Amino acid sequence: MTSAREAILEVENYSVEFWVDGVWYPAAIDMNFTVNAGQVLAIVGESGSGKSSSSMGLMSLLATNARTSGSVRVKGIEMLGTSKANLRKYRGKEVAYIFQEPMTALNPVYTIGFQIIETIRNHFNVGPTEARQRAIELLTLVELPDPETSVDKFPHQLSGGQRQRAMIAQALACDPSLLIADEPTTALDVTVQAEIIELMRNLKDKLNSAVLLITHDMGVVADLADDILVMKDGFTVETGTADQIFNRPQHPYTQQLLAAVPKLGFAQARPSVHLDNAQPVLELQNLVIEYPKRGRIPAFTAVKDLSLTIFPGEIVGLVGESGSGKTTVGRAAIGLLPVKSGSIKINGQEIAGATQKELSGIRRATGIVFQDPASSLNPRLPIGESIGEPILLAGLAKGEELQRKVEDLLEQVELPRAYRNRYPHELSGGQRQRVGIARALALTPDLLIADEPTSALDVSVQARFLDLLLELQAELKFACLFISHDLAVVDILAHRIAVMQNGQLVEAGMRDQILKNPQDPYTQRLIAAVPVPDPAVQRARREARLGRD
Amino acid sequence: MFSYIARRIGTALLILFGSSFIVYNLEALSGDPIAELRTSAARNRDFLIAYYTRQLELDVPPPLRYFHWLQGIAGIFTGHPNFGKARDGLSVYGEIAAAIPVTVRLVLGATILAILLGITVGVITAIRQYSRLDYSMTFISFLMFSLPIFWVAVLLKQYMAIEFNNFLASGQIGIEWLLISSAVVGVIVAGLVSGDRRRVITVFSGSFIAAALMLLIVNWTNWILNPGMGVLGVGVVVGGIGVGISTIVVGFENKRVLWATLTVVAATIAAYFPVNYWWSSSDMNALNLLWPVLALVAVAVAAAFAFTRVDRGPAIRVTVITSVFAGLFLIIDRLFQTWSIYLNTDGINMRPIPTFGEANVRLSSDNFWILFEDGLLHVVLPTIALTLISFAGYVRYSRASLLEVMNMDYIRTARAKGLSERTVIVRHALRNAMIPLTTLMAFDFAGILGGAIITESVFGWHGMGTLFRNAISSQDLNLLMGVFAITSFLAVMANLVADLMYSALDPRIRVR
Amino acid sequence: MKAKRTLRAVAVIAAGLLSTSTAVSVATSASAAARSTVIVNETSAMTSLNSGTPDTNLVTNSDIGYLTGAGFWYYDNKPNLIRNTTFGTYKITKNVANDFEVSYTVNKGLVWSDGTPITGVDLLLSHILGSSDYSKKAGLGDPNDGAAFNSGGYGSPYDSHIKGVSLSDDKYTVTLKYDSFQPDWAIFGPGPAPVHALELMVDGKTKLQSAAVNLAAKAQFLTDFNAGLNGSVKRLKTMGDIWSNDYNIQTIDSKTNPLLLVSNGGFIVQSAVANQSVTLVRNPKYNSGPKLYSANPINKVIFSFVTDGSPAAQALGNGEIDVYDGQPDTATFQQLKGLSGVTVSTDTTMTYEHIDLRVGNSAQSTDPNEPAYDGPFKGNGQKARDLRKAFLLAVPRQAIVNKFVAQAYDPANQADATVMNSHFLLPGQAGYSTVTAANGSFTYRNGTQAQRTAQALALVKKWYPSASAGSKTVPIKMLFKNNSRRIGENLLIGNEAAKAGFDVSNVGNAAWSKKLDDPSYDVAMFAWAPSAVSQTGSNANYQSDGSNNHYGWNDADVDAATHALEGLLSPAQVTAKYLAADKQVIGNAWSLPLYQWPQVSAYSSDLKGIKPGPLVPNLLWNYWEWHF
Amino acid sequence: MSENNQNPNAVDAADEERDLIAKETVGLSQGQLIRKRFLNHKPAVFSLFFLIFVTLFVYSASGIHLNWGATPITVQGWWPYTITDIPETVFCDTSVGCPTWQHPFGQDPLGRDYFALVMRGAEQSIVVMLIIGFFGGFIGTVVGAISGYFRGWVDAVLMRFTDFIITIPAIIIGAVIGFRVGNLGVVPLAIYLGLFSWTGLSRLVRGEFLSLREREFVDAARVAGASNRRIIFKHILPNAMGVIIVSVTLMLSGAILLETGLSYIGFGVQAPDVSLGSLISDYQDSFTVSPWLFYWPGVLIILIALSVNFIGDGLRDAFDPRQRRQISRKELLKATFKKPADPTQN
Repeated sequence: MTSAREAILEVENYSVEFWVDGVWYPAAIDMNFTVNAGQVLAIVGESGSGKSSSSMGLMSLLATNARTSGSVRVKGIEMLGTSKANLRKYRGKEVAYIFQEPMTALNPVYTIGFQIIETIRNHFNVGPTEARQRAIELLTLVELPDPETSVDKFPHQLSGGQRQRAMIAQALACDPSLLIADEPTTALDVTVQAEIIELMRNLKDKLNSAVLLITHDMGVVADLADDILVMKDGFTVETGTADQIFNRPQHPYTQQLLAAVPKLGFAQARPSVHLDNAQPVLELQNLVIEYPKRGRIPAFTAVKDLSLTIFPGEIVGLVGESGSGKTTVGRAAIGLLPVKSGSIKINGQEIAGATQKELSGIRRATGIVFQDPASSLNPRLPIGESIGEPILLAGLAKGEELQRKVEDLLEQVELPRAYRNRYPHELSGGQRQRVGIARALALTPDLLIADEPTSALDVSVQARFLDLLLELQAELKFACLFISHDLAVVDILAHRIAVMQNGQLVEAGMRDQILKNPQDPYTQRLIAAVPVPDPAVQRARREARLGRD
Repeated sequence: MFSYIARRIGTALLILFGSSFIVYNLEALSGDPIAELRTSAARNRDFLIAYYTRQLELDVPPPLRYFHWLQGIAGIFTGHPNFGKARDGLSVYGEIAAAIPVTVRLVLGATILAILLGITVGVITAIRQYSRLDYSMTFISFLMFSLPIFWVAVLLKQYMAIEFNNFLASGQIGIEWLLISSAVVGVIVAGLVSGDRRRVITVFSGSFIAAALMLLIVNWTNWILNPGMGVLGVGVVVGGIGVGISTIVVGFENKRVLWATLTVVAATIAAYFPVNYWWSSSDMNALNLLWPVLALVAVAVAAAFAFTRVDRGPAIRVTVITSVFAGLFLIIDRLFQTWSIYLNTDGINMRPIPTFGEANVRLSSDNFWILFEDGLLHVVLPTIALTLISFAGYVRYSRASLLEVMNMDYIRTARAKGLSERTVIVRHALRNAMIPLTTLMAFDFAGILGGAIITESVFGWHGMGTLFRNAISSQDLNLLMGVFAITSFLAVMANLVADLMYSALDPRIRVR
Repeated sequence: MKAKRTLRAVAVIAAGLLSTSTAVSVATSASAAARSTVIVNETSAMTSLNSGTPDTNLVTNSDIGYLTGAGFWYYDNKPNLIRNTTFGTYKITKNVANDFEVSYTVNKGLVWSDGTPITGVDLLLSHILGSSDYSKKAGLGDPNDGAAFNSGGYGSPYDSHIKGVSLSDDKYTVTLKYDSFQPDWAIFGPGPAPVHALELMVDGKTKLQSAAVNLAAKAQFLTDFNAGLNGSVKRLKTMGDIWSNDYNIQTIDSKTNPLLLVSNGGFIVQSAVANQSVTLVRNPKYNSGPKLYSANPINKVIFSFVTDGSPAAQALGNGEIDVYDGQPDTATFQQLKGLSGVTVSTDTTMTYEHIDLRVGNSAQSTDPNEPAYDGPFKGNGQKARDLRKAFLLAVPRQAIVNKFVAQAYDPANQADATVMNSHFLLPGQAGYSTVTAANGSFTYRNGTQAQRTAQALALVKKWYPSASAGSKTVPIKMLFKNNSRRIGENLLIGNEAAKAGFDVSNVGNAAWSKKLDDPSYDVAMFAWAPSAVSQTGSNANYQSDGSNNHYGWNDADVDAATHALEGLLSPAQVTAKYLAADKQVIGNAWSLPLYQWPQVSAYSSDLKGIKPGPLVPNLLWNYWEWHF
Repeated sequence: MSENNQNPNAVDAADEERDLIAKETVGLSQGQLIRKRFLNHKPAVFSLFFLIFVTLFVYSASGIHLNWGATPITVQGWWPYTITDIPETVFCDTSVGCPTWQHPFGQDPLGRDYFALVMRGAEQSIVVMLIIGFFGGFIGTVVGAISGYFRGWVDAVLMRFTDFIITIPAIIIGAVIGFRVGNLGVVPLAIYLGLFSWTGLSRLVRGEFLSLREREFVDAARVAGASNRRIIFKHILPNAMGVIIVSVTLMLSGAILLETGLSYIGFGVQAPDVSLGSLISDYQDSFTVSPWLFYWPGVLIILIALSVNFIGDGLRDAFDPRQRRQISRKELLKATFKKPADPTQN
């Protein structure tokens, strides 16, 4: 057993570089930090900051085109430049990793039990029965339901949260001194995320392990971290205790980062814009949507009996976790999915059962921004063409005039006019998402459907994007169905909020009413699970939760 | 599952119905079955023309004739299929039944060899991606991809049969060949290691000298004319293989498995004389080859049980594979011993490597080993030719597949768990990389019966390919359709088997 | 026994310890005995022991039949019809109008391989196999609709002219009665068949039987045969089924019914592996033909089946086969020549290449909508005759023959090869020089080719004054199979004829045989392949209603001369008729022969006595003379 | 499934590296990118130039002959002999028709110039290869695109049709064409073979379409009012082009072996026209006597197929850069270091 304050991981002058086409590009530069037993160090940064590469490089897990330098000591033993055999002795046993996406990080052709047993038997001389017993214990420890049977399940037979629990069980298999958790909760729903964070904290306390937490989510950091290291472009921007960083950030970047994080319940008031006698822009009545049986996949009802109305100039936030059917609603609202029963009206016109021709007419009044900016723009088309396509197909403009309109739209979303000829891969994620908005707004729609438009963006980019959206909305007065899993984001934008679970609308109402006084237990759980980027608040909430239990 | 298979077979039958109809009519349109007769000077030509018109139903339009044929085939459901008669008067059923084993003999070995070698080389090149070895194997596999087999076959026959047989007159390797072969060995071994230039040169010269010495010893002992391994040779080779396999599968550290493997080697050495004595008896037959191998396998299982308490699975795997190799080398050693006798028999006259056919028709011996050796030697050239060609595909596919898998997250997980690189590759990467390859294998095996048309023609074998070709050139519809029915059925079935194998190997996919 | 076992053990241990030991000769004794086995290459596999059905009438089957059966005659390498007097004699016994009789007598004392004597009864099966009348009368079915005996012999002149068969009292002589004189009477003769074995198989026997049983079976056959003359015979029907089907086997081993293998030739079939080989061994009871060579004899003949020419040549070089014959191209020939220990001999076959010009639509054509031939060679007008003559003059026959006969074996060979100049006789046959001296072929061999081509151009210019070398004035569509030889010939003809103002198409056709009657072709080039020496053999080609006359040829003189050939003539008379017909054929410029097909035989130099012959069974004809 | 909550924001190490690589490609269009990556593949570039050279060489040598109806178009090549010329056979020491300055590839037994024959054969093989590639590629793409895009019963029917075509052996096609239209030349044969060799490609394209049609930009196009045709041709097809080009290239090298193989056993190109396969078949026996008659056609087949294969490999690398390049020692030594601006300094 390691003593409470022993330094488990000591990193000095540590750098990671990647070889690309004859040039070494640094991913992490000159890092210095120490993690002690029972302590959580969080490395925070946005995409491209090098936080992930640096954590992989600690145990030489990077591809061969990467090189590391400096010193990494685990329990005083140097890890960089040590023999492969020695490295293997430490991997898994002293230093265990938890990866972001357990679906791909677990081998799909072996049961989780096999993979845990393999880890155990790789480091300890124990028989298979014993190891299996230990695996079941571990699965019990990580609170996987029914560990006796789960041990023989394949990864694809478990849910996302269960998979991550199995992943953690595997990481804990050899009682490691150091746990490196690389975005352990990012792929999970908020409620599940809360459970996993809870689990990690408990385990850390129980096992007295050192934890290196890599994340972009300030809420998670606030919940778990003792110390924080902020990274940007490979450089360490600032280090300090959680309290220091959250409450007294020194570096402007840290301040900016914290400012960009949306905080639930701190948004400006959004008075209702809804006029009683106005015709709703979007009206869903008893909507049922079913994915039909395709080949061997049975039919699946994604949306059940849902009614929702959006009035002109109003932003309605549709919130739910994965599988709740919120995206399905959004796609059905512009006629991308067939309606099983019920009705969808846009400006009073029925979409359900509309012909292709009618649909294209109705669609001129709508626009949609998709979730993944990487996938929503055709990589083979210059973005100007993507933006101009709706205008061209609507026959509103072509040639010179079209180009001018496209440039105007680009300007509107604060992108240089010359970007018209660029390809999607040349733009950053935030820029691509702006292009997505420009395209959605090309026909000046009455209704904008935004399907998780910020979930792929870094917080600072997200903040600017949300500002832009608010400005545009204020200017153009379109109604908006804003679909998101992130209550804090919805909080900033929405006049009204609707909450979905398992295809059903569990609660809808004015923003403050939902956030401050939720009625439905699911909504309550959802709100309680949202991590708040403030260690003190988080601690209070945690204690409140514990008290409640 | 059952209903799934039934449904698939139903669809397959419909497809076969359609394609057989098309093929029948295409072929019926493609020529004049009695062309020869039209310019024949036979006195009773008119009678013969009338005879064939009646016999081949030439007066019935082909689409209608097809249904006559189909009627016969449909007998398969009642257990009395009628494939009709070929134009040479023999039953199509009989001809196909005779041709299938021939083709299987021709292609099976080559296919298995191509799969084993191809996947091995593919895996090695993937692991050593962008090494000299990888580059040269890539080039070689592309070259093989581009080789016309009919062209290669002629070269093979000239240089590996005729010239080799000429060489056997002396059996002494000339100095130029000695140097060239040693250099080739050196280059290959040097290609396998990685490292700086000095290391490569050292390895090259070492292996060059070793190979040259080996060849000198071969010359000195006249090994080529009187080969043999002896009890010592068998022991050393099998021992090496056993240790190698146990290192790959469980790692050298696992002493228990190593001891079990060495027990198998010891058993092989102990069995050497009794088995050879038994095999020398005059009533030797093919089945007797099997018993010693089975006995060794039994020893292997027992040894694995005796030496290991836990993890018997891998241990048994190691020892059993070793024991199979041991049996194989006992047989190879015995074949080596037979070599000089074989060379000196009347039918061989020191020209052992044949250029055509399935067996030496002149061989009058009824000695099992002579006949066995003869059969094997006849397979040599076609097997080399076929292996050369299909080997390349497996190299490319397995390399690409493994590289793809090696980029997967779970490989990183496996490394992060502290698993050795061997375990990461063998257990985690290979297993996943093999899944897409099963489709390729299933189709290759299905292609066995229909595929080797050119090879059979070049090497004068009388298998399905020759039947097919003869049927086309002599307008023998019944024969053609018989062959077609078999091969296309297999092709469609391969599709099904590939899907079933896929779902067996990948737990994510379940057929319903 | 025990000593042998000990020796075996010692050998095994020695071999095991000394890896380079040679002491393992215990298992088999290597025999270095003198060679006595011959391996002959066949290009197709054996499909039946009976080559008499249309389906099984393959060269391989009949070659095996030749070695296992002897009859009244055989062809030598001249080819002359040789009487096999060891087997028996035959002669014309009566030749008056509407009554022509030939008698065949089997020598006494001859036996089948199972020891059963050969008598005239054994000749009677031939009648069943050749006479539709008998087949119908005996209830075996009309051969035109399918008979019990699926014989390929029906429909021949024998079938249409035979009146009856009689067996002498001593049962050794069979007399055939025809309704008229048969010019090819000699080769219509009956061959012996082991009828007792067939009868035994009708009874379901699967083993060789005792002499008495065999004789009884033979008597039974005579009874059946006679009964068949008057009415339906069930046993014969069964026999027909056996004869048609049971001999169709590819594999012969200890399970094969030995009754199927009963024969009277120098060799008997011992074993066969499907699609690979047939092994024949000496027939110890053989006395039906010329005596087998006694010193260094051949004890075993193995037919090995290699379907492609190329592997066969390589196999010969590798010592895998001993005898090879075929029609190789230069390459194969050169390769064979390059082999050591192999004798290569070149020869000609009876098949000959020729070129035919169309005059009108085919007499054989059945299509009423067929357009009339309207090419440059149409009809018998002077213009057509001149153009035909011009075309034939422009055919560089000597160049073609040099290329495809002389240089086919040795491209460096500059000697002129023999151009064939008669449509009725092959070079070397009796009367050939007489016929060629006067049949008008001189025009086509007089002077140099350049001179003949100049004549041709002059003839063309007569009708097309604008014609000149390369003017392509007269387009000619030529029919030929697109194999390399014909393509080469076509190129040579096309290049030369172009100098006379012709434009010859150069596209061959794989389906050429179906297009012989197609009037869109002006010229056809292919080969006739006679299977026997016969004085009427060419009649069908040139008679105005001849079945092989595809070009609308019609000449009364030709018809008269060829009809005369159907009677009994002296050799001199035959030659005269040939000359009369040939003169007209060439005079009308219908056709010109080119050359006899070359063939090459290659065999192990150790093998002596091989004399390749032009007719099937080619070089096997004198197998009894073969030896090492 | 309907929703995906995965947060691509959370980059892992591989993504970070990808971002680094992306820095290199700013300012390049997709086409330029692919070209750049292809040009980095030295063997492929060399093969491409070689193939172009061989094609030009072959065609310019023997000229172009098109049998279009009554007026065949003929352009003379620079080589003095054609395959119908029969010049005098040249004799040499040990053999006849051996290579000379006049006849660099020797002469065949008939005396024809072998260089002309081989050039003609290569010309045929290239034509067949390209036609099979074109038809196979076209049909495979259309069938795959339609069944992948529309799915449902259209897909089921087309895929069963594909299964059906797979069972029909190419040799039958060769035999039928050889017999029926053998004298029409090589083009009909190639077209028919092309009509039957698209099955593999159609499955690939179908798979590609099935996955691409789920991409959000397709939905975006649909919302923008694009028709099915526009979506298929403007949006999905360009993105599937990589797969199509790569597998058509591989189809080409298969096609040349198919054609020569068929011709070798007599079911392909019919005489008097020649193919590299039929030349080998005709002169394989000359191997020991006149090896030049045997070697040249084989070498040409190998060179053409080999360069096509390398080009395919290069294209694959260009279109699918997933398989990371590994660095050689030399490259490591040459590599420079690029230091980014330190944000802590501003």
